[in-house]
Amino acid sequence: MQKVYNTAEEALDGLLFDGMFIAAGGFGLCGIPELLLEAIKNAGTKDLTFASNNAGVDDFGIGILLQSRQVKKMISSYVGENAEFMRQYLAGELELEFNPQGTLAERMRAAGCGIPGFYTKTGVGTVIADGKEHKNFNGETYILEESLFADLSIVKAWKADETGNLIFRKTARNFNPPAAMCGKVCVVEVEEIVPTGSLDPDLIHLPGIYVHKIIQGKHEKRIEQRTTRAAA
Amino acid sequence: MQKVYNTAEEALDGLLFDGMFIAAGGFGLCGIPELLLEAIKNAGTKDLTFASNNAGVDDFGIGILLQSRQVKKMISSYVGENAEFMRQYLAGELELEFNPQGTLAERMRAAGCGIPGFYTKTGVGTVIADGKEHKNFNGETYILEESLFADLSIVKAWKADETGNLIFRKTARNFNPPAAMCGKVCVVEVEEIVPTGSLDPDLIHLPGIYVHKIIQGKHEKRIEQRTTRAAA
Amino acid sequence: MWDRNQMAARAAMELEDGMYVNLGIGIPTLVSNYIPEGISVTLQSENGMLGMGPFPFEGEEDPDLINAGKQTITELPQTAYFDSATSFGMIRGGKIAMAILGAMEVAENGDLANWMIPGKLVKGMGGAMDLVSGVGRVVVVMDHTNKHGDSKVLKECTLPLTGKGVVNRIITNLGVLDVVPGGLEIIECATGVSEEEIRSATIAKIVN
Amino acid sequence: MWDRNQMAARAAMELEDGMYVNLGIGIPTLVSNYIPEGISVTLQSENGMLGMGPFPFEGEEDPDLINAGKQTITELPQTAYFDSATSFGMIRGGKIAMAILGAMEVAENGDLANWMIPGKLVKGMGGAMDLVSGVGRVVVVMDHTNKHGDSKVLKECTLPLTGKGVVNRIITNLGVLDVVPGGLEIIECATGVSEEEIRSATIAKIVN
Repeated sequence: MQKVYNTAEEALDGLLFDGMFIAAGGFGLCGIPELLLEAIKNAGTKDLTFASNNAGVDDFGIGILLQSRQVKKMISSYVGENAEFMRQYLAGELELEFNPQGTLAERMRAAGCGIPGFYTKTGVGTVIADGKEHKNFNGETYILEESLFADLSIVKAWKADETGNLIFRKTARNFNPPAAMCGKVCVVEVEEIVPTGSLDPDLIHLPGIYVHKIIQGKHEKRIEQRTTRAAA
Repeated sequence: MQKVYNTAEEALDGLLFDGMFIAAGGFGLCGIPELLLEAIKNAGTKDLTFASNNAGVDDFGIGILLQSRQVKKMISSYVGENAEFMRQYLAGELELEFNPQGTLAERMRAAGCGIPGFYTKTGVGTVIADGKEHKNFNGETYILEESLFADLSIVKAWKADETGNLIFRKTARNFNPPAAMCGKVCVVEVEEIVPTGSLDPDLIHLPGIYVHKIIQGKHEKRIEQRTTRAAA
Repeated sequence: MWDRNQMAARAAMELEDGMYVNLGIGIPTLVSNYIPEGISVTLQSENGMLGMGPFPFEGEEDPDLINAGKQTITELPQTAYFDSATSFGMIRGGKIAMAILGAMEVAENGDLANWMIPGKLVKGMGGAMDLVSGVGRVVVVMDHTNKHGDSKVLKECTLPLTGKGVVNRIITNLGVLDVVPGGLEIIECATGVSEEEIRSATIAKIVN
Repeated sequence: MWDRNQMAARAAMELEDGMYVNLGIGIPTLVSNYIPEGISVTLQSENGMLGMGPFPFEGEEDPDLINAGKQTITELPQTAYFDSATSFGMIRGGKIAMAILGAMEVAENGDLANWMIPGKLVKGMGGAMDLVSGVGRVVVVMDHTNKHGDSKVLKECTLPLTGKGVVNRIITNLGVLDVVPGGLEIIECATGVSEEEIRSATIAKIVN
């Protein structure tokens, strides 16, 4: 069973359709599946719904799909870095569902774990709770959040072996594991594919069972806020 | 803030009380907190409720606390390896709440993650579903399972650094991370405490935030079913 | 009539290349001896492992490396370890394509009983309830009748259920039956067994 | 009156040895410059890191290592990385002892608004709602009044809430107030500020 593909285009072949729901890993521009996003732009797939913590910036990440008007709806916790997003949203051209960041991550993880709904205190008493079932546990009020089942997961990892076992690097891990879990199919881009057997079985971040297709490619890995301290 | 203690007795000092609820890691005899269980036996704490996948064997693991009649109730998925357990249970001396194994693990993880309840398909249409809330999601029936909030977590890991970052080894990981998450206080026994900074930050299985006290000790690590194949 | 190994060999024909599979204790464990050539499957052990290898050679047993039956095992190049919450997350989430497991009783509607005999056997369901309700396909491998000669393929289960309407296929010493709308369908007869013999050993309704 | 750095220094006095703390963007970030001697705290960055270190030296920025404000940072010997579901699991589960964060408005019942100005600011709540409802103790650090001189310490918030009844302590340029039954209690006045000045800059009910 071959999971390794040569290009993002090949890996996505047959998986894309208009109106589909895609879950994407990444936080800001860190750990985003930049090659797969580029390929989706080139494929021209329309009316996409994205579950992704952020919407990229104007010319990188999901931002490139906003520019090309391929996105119908975003499910995100924070979209403040994207002027084009704001313009389309305020013009009523884009739907937006804000999720608290932890609720978004857990809705993805829960879908991958066969849990269709869970209770959380996050958002109780705020607009986030509007219309949601409220329930009392041990004297406190919680709201029901439903899971996010995606058609496709697109994920960026550091290394993969040929069976899809994944290793992430530092804070580029972020939403990638939960996003990988919640899709019917999961396509992963990595910086390096290593031979099966060269990763320590104790140190796999995400087992290959969650991964259906893998590509290796060159990543720009753009930095959004370059912040430094003075030399000592 | 010192997390390292010299002995299991010292680490547990002040944490034990009659009638308390303890979550324990381990699967069968693999990865069980054997030193902490021994110390609880020596402390003589009574009327304990244990959430633990198994109940050990007659003279090892939680079995030693059954022998000494310190256990009031077990929340487990499988207790078939323990004759004394069976005797006490059939004699009505011991309460038993069977949980499907995955439900047990998720109830622990959920408690540690601030989720008081979640829905699962596991057990629908069986005795496990009796008296539990049923709910329909996307045309399928699920039951509500509530989380397990323990007074104390006892856990076995392979290595810890001095801040409590933990590494487990092979299938001895099992219930230890979810058990660690669900207690008000978590005490961990390891085979080796290494200096802070000697573990790769990308490869920590359980961050030190979950760990309050650590001891290093010598482990028997008994094998329950020694199974081998003929030499080639 | 098939023996234990022939049943396991027949069950192994259910496997497809690239599948992630969970094998139960007993005859299902033998399935791994009959994986067809050219087919690569990854075995999950629900105590926290994908890529379960064979038993170790004597002297190489590792107390930290056991399967869900608590037996010492080995790892493979593609092995990955994880905790129990993650393990059952992938089971519940349908990431495991198939479970092959034993049973005490199966009913014509796919009900399965394999964990408890009231008043007699109180061991617990372990991971069986999670597996049968979570994985993509459930294949039961068992003797068609119990030691008293009574059918284990019933109209309704008499024992407490492990799962309701969860079984897809039943492989017994007499043959192969599928759970279909309205009852069971005979798919295949074991060597030297007639359809009539399967029918007479089966209480469940057979639709073909 | 305290400036930004003095507010941060005052907020740093809330820290206790061994605490796991989450610092928000803005003045709260400065708190890490004033951690009292002899006190060791571990900073969580909710994008998946415990043990957040200082900004990198020029040329040592790593695109894979950022904080929740998307700034490049560094790691420490005790650092551990994890995914977002785990990160918010520990936040929601109360494992983080304290969050120190900014606010647009705080009400006398502990309500907090810091994520949205309808029709004007549509950026999102990020992790703020999870933090304020999950962590052990919420300390708000903000100017007592907005740029028009209007109090930000109100009877009721006018903006959409981030959390209901979640704030424990408010540290402003004028002083320190606690949320207590019935309203706010003045705990401390900033250098050169009188209780009277705090009262007149506060719309919320002050109980002492």
